[in-house]
Amino acid sequence: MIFSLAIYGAPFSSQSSDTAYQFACALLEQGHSLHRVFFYHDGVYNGSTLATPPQDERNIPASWSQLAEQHGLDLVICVAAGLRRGMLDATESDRWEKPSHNLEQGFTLSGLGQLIEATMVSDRMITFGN
Amino acid sequence: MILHTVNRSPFGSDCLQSCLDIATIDSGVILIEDGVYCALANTELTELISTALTRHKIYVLSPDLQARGIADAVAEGIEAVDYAGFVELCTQFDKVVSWY
Amino acid sequence: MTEQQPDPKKILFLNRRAPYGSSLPREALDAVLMASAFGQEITLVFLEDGVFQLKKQQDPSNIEMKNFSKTFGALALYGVESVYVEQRSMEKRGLTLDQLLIPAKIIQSSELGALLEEQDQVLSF
Amino acid sequence: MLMVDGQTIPTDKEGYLKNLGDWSNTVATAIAQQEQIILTEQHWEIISLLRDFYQQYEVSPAMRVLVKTVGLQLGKEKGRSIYLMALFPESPAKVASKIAGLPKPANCL
Repeated sequence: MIFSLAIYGAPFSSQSSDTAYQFACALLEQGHSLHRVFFYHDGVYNGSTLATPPQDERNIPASWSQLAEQHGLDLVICVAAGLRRGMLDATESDRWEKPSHNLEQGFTLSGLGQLIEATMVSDRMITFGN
Repeated sequence: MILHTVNRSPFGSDCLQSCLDIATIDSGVILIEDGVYCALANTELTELISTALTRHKIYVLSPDLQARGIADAVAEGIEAVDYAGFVELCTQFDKVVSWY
Repeated sequence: MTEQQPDPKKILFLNRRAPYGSSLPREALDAVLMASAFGQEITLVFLEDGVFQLKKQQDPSNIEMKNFSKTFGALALYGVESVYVEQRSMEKRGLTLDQLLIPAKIIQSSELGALLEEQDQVLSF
Repeated sequence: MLMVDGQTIPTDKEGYLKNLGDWSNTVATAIAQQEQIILTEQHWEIISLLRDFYQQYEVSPAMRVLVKTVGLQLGKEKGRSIYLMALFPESPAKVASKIAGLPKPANCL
């Protein structure tokens, strides 16, 4: 079955990205396919490569990144929601003449159309709100 | 048939109530995150839950129960599942609606 | 730009938050406009504090925010005509249909269950 | 960046105004020039329609909606994407919004 997930909570602030991550691992383990994980609202912070939790805590952006690498996942951060909140890749940083960028490997910035497309093509769209 | 997810405690949010008001008979409800407090036995919700159980299957995410120290205080009739069980439920119902 | 999709899906947007205090309502509306650009069959439902999103006379200029409530007026142009407000949510908050920005249909929570069941997907905000 | 009447008007790298308040007819003409468009009466009626749309709805219309609105307000002959394409080549909703001094329409994939 084809799943997509939408995540609206910021990591370390609400549990929603933790739940979504565990859910993603479980569905992949069962052999389902994960079409896309779409990060919207405060969920965009899941893509910050600058997240620096203490060594004895989970690093959610890094976990997503590893999972994406293992399974070739499409982790999409809504570009409009991301730019507002300071989530930039090199291209956007250059475009808006900002001093730096902070997108974790494995994530891409893209339009809200990716949420709608995922909703259309997936058998199940699961929202993890905060 | 819909599987509803509820992630808020019933003691400060309308999520559970709204979800139950709307859910058609035989649809499922899974309590996750702070929503697991809805599953507590011997609270002011006992009647609401027992009525709901006559219309719906209610599930609760066990890692979230365990984390909150209430794994042994779950109302009768509510079934605990792990993440794998949560995924399976999502496949058994036609779609998933989130209440948060 | 967008291409017409051959097989439109029925997508329902469930709006439960009041405007301004959270950005979810505004982001939900952006998603609705996007879904319309994809030619999907869209239904909007306003429930609980979500009904406040449609209140007339919103003016957030003194809190320096955009008045996104004006965008609701464009929904018909975007082909979104199926708009519902839940009856008890309205009643509890002392709201009547004539206080709303756009024409909306009143729906009972018992009918809302059936409406949700008819959809291909439900996105909650 | 644009030079208009000896004044610099800041734009982003795609040519959209950074401060929407900087817009004037002269600024519009300068933006159009950068897009290699010479504004005619037909252009101006679309620009003014777009500005009214934004004023009323606080959003720049996506292409489909622009076509529909033009059709409703300026007649069926003009409410066709081919007509708008001829005036504002490649991506009418984007190009016309840029010249009209509006934010980039968000509804682009």
